[in-house]
Parts: sequence; structure tokens; C-alpha cells
Amino acid sequence: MEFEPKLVGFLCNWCSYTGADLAGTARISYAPNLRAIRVMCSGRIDPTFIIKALYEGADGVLIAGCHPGDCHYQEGNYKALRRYKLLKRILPEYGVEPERVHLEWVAASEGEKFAKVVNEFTDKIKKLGPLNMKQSIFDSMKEDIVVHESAGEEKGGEADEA
Amino acid sequence: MKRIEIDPITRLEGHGKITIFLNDEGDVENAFLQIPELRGFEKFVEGLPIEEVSRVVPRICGV
Amino acid sequence: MKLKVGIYWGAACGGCDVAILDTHEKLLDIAAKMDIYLWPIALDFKYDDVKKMEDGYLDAAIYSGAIRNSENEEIAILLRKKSKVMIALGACAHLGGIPGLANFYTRDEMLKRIYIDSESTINEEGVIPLESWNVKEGELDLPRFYNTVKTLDQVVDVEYYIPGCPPVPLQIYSALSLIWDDMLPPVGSVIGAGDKALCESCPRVKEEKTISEFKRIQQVLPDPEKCFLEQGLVCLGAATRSGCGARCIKSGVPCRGCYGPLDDVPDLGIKMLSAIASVLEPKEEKEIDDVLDTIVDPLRTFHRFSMPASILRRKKE
Amino acid sequence: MPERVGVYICHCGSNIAGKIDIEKLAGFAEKLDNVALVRDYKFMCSDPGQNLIQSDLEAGLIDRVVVASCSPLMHENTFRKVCERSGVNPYLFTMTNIREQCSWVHIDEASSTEKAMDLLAASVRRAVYLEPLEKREVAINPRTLVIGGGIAGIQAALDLAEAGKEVVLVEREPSIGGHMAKFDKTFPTLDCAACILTPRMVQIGQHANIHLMSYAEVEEINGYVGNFNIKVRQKARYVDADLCNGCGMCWEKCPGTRVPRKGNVHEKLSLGPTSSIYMPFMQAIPAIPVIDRESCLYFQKGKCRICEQVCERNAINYDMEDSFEEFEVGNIIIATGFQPFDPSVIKRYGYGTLPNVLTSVEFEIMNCASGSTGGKILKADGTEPKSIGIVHCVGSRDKHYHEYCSRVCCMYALKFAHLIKEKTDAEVYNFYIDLRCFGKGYEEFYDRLLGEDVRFIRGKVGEISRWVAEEDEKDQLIVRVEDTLVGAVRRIPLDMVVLCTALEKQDGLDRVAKMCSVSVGKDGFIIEKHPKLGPVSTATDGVFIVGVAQSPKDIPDTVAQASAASSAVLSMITREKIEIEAATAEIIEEKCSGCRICNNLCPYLAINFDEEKKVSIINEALCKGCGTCVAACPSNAITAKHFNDKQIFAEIEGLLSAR
Repeated sequence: MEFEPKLVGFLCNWCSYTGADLAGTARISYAPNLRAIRVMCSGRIDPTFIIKALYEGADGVLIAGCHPGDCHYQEGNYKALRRYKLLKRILPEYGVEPERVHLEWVAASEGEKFAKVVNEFTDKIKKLGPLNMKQSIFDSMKEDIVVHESAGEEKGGEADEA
Repeated sequence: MKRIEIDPITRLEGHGKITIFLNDEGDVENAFLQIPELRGFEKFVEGLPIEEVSRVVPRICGV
Repeated sequence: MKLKVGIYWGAACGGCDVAILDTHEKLLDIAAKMDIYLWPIALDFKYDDVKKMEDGYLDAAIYSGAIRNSENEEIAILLRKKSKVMIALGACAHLGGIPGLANFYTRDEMLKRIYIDSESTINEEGVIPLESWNVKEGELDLPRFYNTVKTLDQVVDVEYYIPGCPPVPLQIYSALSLIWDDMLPPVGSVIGAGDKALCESCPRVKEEKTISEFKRIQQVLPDPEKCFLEQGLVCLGAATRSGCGARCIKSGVPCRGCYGPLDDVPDLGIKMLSAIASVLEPKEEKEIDDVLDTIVDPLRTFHRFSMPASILRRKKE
Repeated sequence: MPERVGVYICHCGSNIAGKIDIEKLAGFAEKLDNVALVRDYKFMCSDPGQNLIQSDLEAGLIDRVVVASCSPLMHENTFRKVCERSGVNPYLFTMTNIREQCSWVHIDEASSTEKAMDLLAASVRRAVYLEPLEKREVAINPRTLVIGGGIAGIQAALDLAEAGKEVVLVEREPSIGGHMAKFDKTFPTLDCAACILTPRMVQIGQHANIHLMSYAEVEEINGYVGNFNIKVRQKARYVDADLCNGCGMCWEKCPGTRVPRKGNVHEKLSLGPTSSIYMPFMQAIPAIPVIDRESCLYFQKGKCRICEQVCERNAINYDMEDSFEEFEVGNIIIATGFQPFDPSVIKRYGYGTLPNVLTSVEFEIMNCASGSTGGKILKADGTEPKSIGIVHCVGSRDKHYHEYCSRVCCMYALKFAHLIKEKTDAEVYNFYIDLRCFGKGYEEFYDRLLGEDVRFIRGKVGEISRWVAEEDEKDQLIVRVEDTLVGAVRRIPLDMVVLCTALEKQDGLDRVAKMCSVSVGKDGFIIEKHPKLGPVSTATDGVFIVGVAQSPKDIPDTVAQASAASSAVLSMITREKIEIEAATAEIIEEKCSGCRICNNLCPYLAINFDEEKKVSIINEALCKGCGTCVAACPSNAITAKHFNDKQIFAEIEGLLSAR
């Protein structure tokens, strides 16, 4: 079966979420892989959310906000852009392809663009393949176990606190 | 052959254990000092900004 | 009745133990309140002594150091069993600490660098430590060197955390006094530290922040009165728990986050990333890139002490 | 007791049920943690649908509500009201969008249903962490600030004043009236601008409810809807307004020259006196002169003081300084108008270098009966032109300058053509791209002009030059233009060319926007709350925009907007109180370290630093709940109500929880 990526989207209420709604109103069909979380402004998006989404199993994360200069809250999108740019820089150090996190400006009138962005992002992540972040972390510890067991009962290396 | 383990060795900085083998006469046949401690500063200081190295390597030994 | 306490170190440097000793005359108070049943650096107890204890015999186990190898984990499990309360002492047990920087590499990369590529080692056969080794007298074994460094609470349940690299001696004393005064806060609490970020106790003047360039400490003569971050020096104080007394700051170097994150912050490094990126000056992509270019080694700076305790824990293989 | 979530799945007829397996979705929802009951219904938004929720809430079966239906932008309010009616805090409700962002956009039923399940799981987890929020109200100060005294501000101020409400009208120039005061006639009715404007200006000056501050600028705006604190700088006129009776002796005797007295007709163009102490134009309100420091002999050279000597009322005061006035208002109307585009940047049109190339504003002044030419259309040398070209879209509809259409140029160009025909024997050429005559009576006006022997050439003028070829062209301007209807490049010698310059954002509009915490768009104009449904409101409650501050428009539209804004303000004032955003950010003082990272992130200046406590504090009345500070706070001392970290983490986990 073809790999169907799980994508999480963080959409700002005023532009991108409205744009996504418009794609619906206009019945523009697009890939079903993205699940959106609505926030009031792209400035609300804490990079921790993105890391968390990657950890919990997202293969990619899309951030969408108002075009520069059009932010409903004036400048929230610039803050989103800066955080995104710094986050992208560190992703390789986590062994994560930076393309897995993507930012786009989608206006309330850009239903078609929203659909296109989701399609393109889905394709891109399909090509990259699954991320499996959480699993890979625990896999990395599979061999990290007490081997000689001279003390106490054996406790597996897998300590999933989650 | 008798085996004596001193685990851990104490009152010093670092982790270690000593394994001593005694022969039937009760004399030391062989003894091994094992140092199980390794943290790998050699590797993870690589590529650190130089000004940060001096803040990392003191953690090799804090005693 | 005196409390029965075990003190142990995993992948540590001994700095936490020395910090206990650095309580100076308070050490006498500690000795008056506690009997110590294990403390490898200072007293001669063996693992066997601990194994012989009944479960829950100790009132508290104080564990410093990260979980770097199987011995660290083994003793953590043993002490957990033998004691009523488990306390993580210091940044390594709390967050993974400096040894946690190894989580940017794999076990094999580490061992290769240390034993094979090391400039000062002659190892033509490429031998790396074995976990067991048969000598003619019998079998010897060494603990397993882990692929991923863990925090103490990733291998056993931990009731309390005393943060810091090293923890401030007086803070250790006051944290321990919570035990004998029976005033321990809810399980999971950080004790012997503040509830706010370090900025609270930082003597430097803080103003509104707009950063247009980051600098390295050797490139500038920082204004001793002014917030480091405002001078373009990456300082993690704003995201780091207070309690250290701003000792680095007062010595003229910015904070690197050894006291760990505040309550409800799941990832100190990423949160600091967010804070720093938020206060950059430029808006245009190109200019943002130019500013970001001036941050050297961002992730290992933001996660200097906390990589194993962060959400993603390590670099993906 | 753990939270009990009620899940309501809407079929939306076949809009949702046609693409999503409702039974499967409901079955999935039942197994989710904390879900107490699951119901589905044909139309949740209908009365029976709403009653389902209401009866479950009232029966105490659930304490959280999740409705999986359309977009929250559609019906969030509907269901919040259901909660309210049922005595449950409306913020304990959340919505799952399985229509706009699911059933309507995906082809495959299986994947639509899967996605709906993920979205619903996220909402249910979010619902568990929802917290009740308090509605907040603030009182509205009935006084209003109107910034700008052009026709827009005049109309808005009069509407409000007539309704018995106090208005402070702040005008930057020495007199109100704005651009309209410079016009002779207005299109398409050709009524005399002064005749319709002047009475309103006089009314402003005399109205008991209007405090007019001319020659003044707003310096600072703080506060929030209903409670803005305003600081206005009253610039020094050097004439005591209380003493001056506007007799005119000072400007008659003044030896200084604000506008050159020598030079050609065009260089001397002016509406009011050309002296250094002057009235901007004769109908100015207030009718008090002002001294232009730059050209005043006393200010520049230290001696003269003639105006002081001739003033019988001793109204001249050279020591006058700028003063400040502070007051409170409840609402603000921005009516700052426009400034004309400076065409000298378009080098090929030769404005500023070629004689007889005028801007539309200069041409208006020349046409104005009270102006320096007495309303006569004259060439620079004082003779009457025999041919005049009118170039449309100078700076408008042009990617190099402004992409937008300035909306008024076509019509005033036609007006110019008419005035020229009325006053001179000149031939008139209109060079246009498209003629946009869309208003009431506009097309008819165009029709009328077609009968007045005005020539229309469809094409953008390529160049205006002095490349004369023949002797009789020697004082003329040569216009080269592609006549796109004929398909040929034409070369037309003309005596005079009028450039119909674009309407640009007023100088300083960005500053006003920033003070009012409203955004400006790419075009420089202030962004309205909604382009269709909120054209005079802004994203900041209590701040309204009228006229060209919003976008270029003509006088009728401006006046209509002004009345719309004043009615919106009246509606606010009459309510006396206004509910403000409940989902704001809050700083937990016990957690704030005073790092001040958040301090200048707030676009609404809602965050202040308490120097005594050394913590940052949020003025919740100013906070709009964007959450930027929350994401930035490195110690999570700030929480975003209704969008807090726990809620969003729960959503993320829900979305990605394996089915």
C-alpha cells in the first residue's frame, strides 16, 4: 500500500483557516492527509507544538498564516516566520529533514492555493517517506538494556513514560 | 579458584571495580581493575564553539 | 529517628557529591539528621550491602548522574526498590546534563571516536570495550554502553528533582531539610530551586528586547550592567529555572540552562528558540537569515544540559 | 468527577453524511475517553438539533460539548449560545470541522471518515481541557475623536454632534476643508464645491458639541475601546485664536512670501494669500491666520514684526509654543484622506521640468474662483491654452507605482474636460486606459461630454516632451501615445497637459495606524475589518476608518462611509457597554521572571512592565488574544485562554492517536 503521510496543520483563524474553509465552499478537492488545528494567529504557534506533533507521529507539519502585511494582528505572522526559520535550521540536528516543516501564507480568499499547498506538501512528504519519530527514539534504545543483571530485577531499556 | 569482587571501589573519583581470582592456595592468581565509566567527551565536544568547550569540559571531573 | 539515605552517582563528574560536601558546617546538620548507607565517593559501602537491604529500607536515595550505561540503570533500579523516595540530584540525573550531548550521536559513532580514532590511542586492531571477556580464570564483565543517554526518570520513578550543574550547596541543604522536616511538596516537584526563571534573580538591567545580531562572547566586551540577550549574546536565563543565584551571569558569562525548564515547559531548548526568534528585529526572510546566521550551533546551545529530557530526546538515526 | 463530553455529529443533510460514514464515526467517538454520549442528527444547527444539546446539558448528562459539523466560522456562535441558554459556560464547547475541511474536499469516503475520526478525537481531547471563561464588559466614553477635517471627518463629526455626542475634531492643517475646499466644481452634478462644503465647515466651527483643534496633530493614543487616552499637539500658530477677528490686515501688510509673488502663473498658484502670515483660503475655518515660519522675515532674519504692529487686537504672539492637550474618548474615526501622487518620479512625463505640465490638484486650484487665477485656465505665460491634454491613471493602475485604481480620476478628468470647454475654446484630449464611470449619474455625465466635442484617445501616454518639429509647435508639448483603438502611435502637440495623479495614502497614515493598533495593507491604506461586511470597522474595536484612509473613493462614497462610521460609533455609545474578547492572554505573576521577552511583541501594546513588582502585566482590555506572547514566553508564564498549551497539546495528541 502506498505510504499515506499524516500531516498536521496549524492554521491561523483569520486567513488560512478561512482560506481552507473557502476551498471547502468551492468544493476544491485535495489530499486528505492534513489535519488542521485552528489557532487565532500564526504568532500563537509555539515551535514546541511542531516538535510535539513530529514526536507524536506527524510525518510533516504545515504552518499557514496571513500574508506578510495582512496579519489580522498586525505582525504575528512575522514572529511565526522567524521561529519557523530558526526551527528549520535545527531540524537536521535532530536528524529530521527540514522539508518536513513547511510554512505558507494563505489568504482568506485563497481556497485554491490552500488546496494546492496541501497537495504539494503531501506529495513532498510522500517522497520523503515516513518519519516515525517516536518509534525511532525507542528503537534507538532497544539495545540499551541491563545485560548482566547482577542487581535487582531486570528492567527493559524501554521506559516509555508517555 | 576463588573470585573476589570489590564493587564498586570507593572513596575516589570515578567508577571502578576490582576482580581478584585466588587459587586453591589462597594466593592471588590474577587481578583485574575494570573501569566501566565512559561518557565520551572526546566525541561531543567536536564542533562545539570554542568558547563553549571551556564550559563543557569541567564536567569531566567535578571533584 | 535518623533518616536512612543512600547517595549514588551514575554518569556524573562528582560535582554533585562535592556540592553536598560544600555545604560546609551544614554537613554536620546533615550528618545529625541522616545516616548514610551508600556513598561511593566518600564511604566504603558495596553494592552487595544495598542488595541485602529490605525493599523500602532507605528513606531516600539521592542519585546524581545520567543513565549512560547499564550499571547506571541497574543501580538506579536497585536504589528505587530499596528506598521510599527517589531524588534526582543535579542536571545529569534531572535532564541528562552534559553527558546527554552524546545523544547527537550513536553509540557506534561514540565508541569509534573514543577508542579507534582517538589521536592519543594506539589501537591498530580496533578493539572497543566488550561487555564480557573470558580470561583463563573466569569471565569478566563490563556494563553496556548505551546508545542513548537517559534521565533518571526515564528508567525509574522519581519523586523529586534538585537541579543544577552542580546544584548550589545551600539549595541541597534546604532540599534535604524538606525531607527531615517532612515538608515535601507534591511528587514530581523540583525542590531546592525557584519557581520563576533566572531573570528574576539576575542583577542585570532588563529592557524591551530587539535583537539584530548575535555575538560570541569573545567578540564583544559586554556591558556588565545590561541583559546579555539585549547585547546579542545567547543567554538561556529567561527559560531556565532560578535557584543558582545567577552565578554564571555574575561571572560574566551567559546562562546555559543547567537548572532546567520551568514547570509546564516540556522542552527548554525549543521554548528558548521560540523566545529568541520572537524578538529578532527583521521581518524580511533574507534579513532574518542574516541574523540567524550569527547564532552559532543553536540546538546544542539551547539544549546544552537538557537534550535527553527534551521531547525528541536524541538525534534520529 | 472526570469531564463528561457530549459528542454531536451533524449530517448536514447529505453534505456530511454523503461522504462520511456517520455510524462508523459515532461508533469511534463512543470509545474515546471521557465521552459520555454520542448523538447524530440531520441538522445540528436546526432548532431540534440545538434542543438535543440543550436537553442533555440541562439533564446534567454532560458538561462539555463537541459538535462535529461545519466550520466554527459558520456556527461556533450558534452552539455557544445553546450552551449559554443551557446554563453552561459557552467556552466549554468546541467544534470539529468535518464539512468545509473534510467532506467537501475529499473524494474518497474511507479517507474522509478516517480524517473525521482524527479531527473528532482531537476535539474530544481538547474539550477535556477547556475552561470556562468570563465575559468582560467595558464602559464606552461617549466622546469621539475624529482625525482629519476633510469632507469625511466633517460629515462624521457633524453626524455625531447633531446626535448630541461630543466630538473632538483634529485637523493637521490650519483649516478644515481638506481637498474638497480646493475644488471649484464636483462631478457629475457640477455643483459648486464651496457652496456645499462651506456651510458644513461653518457648522463645525460653531457647533457646541464639537471641539475643533486645527493646526494640531494626534501625538499619542493609548487605551482601548471605550477608553482611549489621547494626546494632541497644538502647533503654534503665532496668532492668538481668542483675540484674532480675522480682519486680514496682517496678511495684507506682510512683506514675506510663502508662495513666490514673482514668476509665472503656475509658479504663483495659490488659494489663499501668498504672504507669510496667511489664511489657507478665504473660507477657512477657523478664520484665523497662521505664520509660516519658513518664510517669515521675523523668524528667519529677526526683524520685521509688521503684523504685530498692524494687528489692532494684539493677537500676534511670536513666543507661542506648541502645546499639548490630553483627553479621553470612547471611539476613534480615522478620516485622514489622501495625498496626491507626485508625478515627478515618472521622468518621461516631464512634470517639474517641462512648463505647462500640471497635476490635477494644481489644475483644480487654477479652476477655483477664489484662487490666484480667479478661476481662469491659463498657461504659464498667462495666455489661454488652445489645446489641453488630460492624462489618466498617472501613478494608478501601474505596477511601477500603484496597482490599484484611484477610482476618481476618470470622473474628475471628465469634469476638467467640461470646465475647459466651458471656460476656453481649447481642444481637449482625454488619454485613458479604460473609462470607469460607475456611479450614479456618472455614465450620463460621460455621455454628455461626448456631445461636448471632447476627444477620447484610448492609450497610455508614453511620453510628454519638447521634441518640437515645426515652428508653430515651438511653445508646445508633444504627447506621444499609442491609440489602441486605431492601432497607431500618435504624436499630438498640446499647449498644456494635466496629469490625473493617483490618490495615495496620506503622509503619516502609518503612524496613525500604529497608534490605533490597526494594520495597513500593501497599498498603504488601512485594512478594514471585513471588505464587505465591515468596511468602516477595523480589527481594533472602537477604531473606524472613513474615506480614502480605507481606499480611494469619491465624495459621495466618502460621505456615505462617514455616516456609516458615525452610526457605528453611535451604536457603540448607545450600548454604553461593550463586550470584549474573553479569550485573551494572561500573565501568571507567580511565574513571570520579568525577562521582558514579551514586552514589545504585542501589537496592541497590551503588555507593560511593572517596575515595582518586576513582572510584565497584560492589560486584558487591550489584548485581542492573538497568542504571540504566549508562544514566546520562555517560562510559560503566559497562558492563552481557550488556546492554552494543554488544549493544543491534547489536540495534537488526539489528531495523531492511532485509530
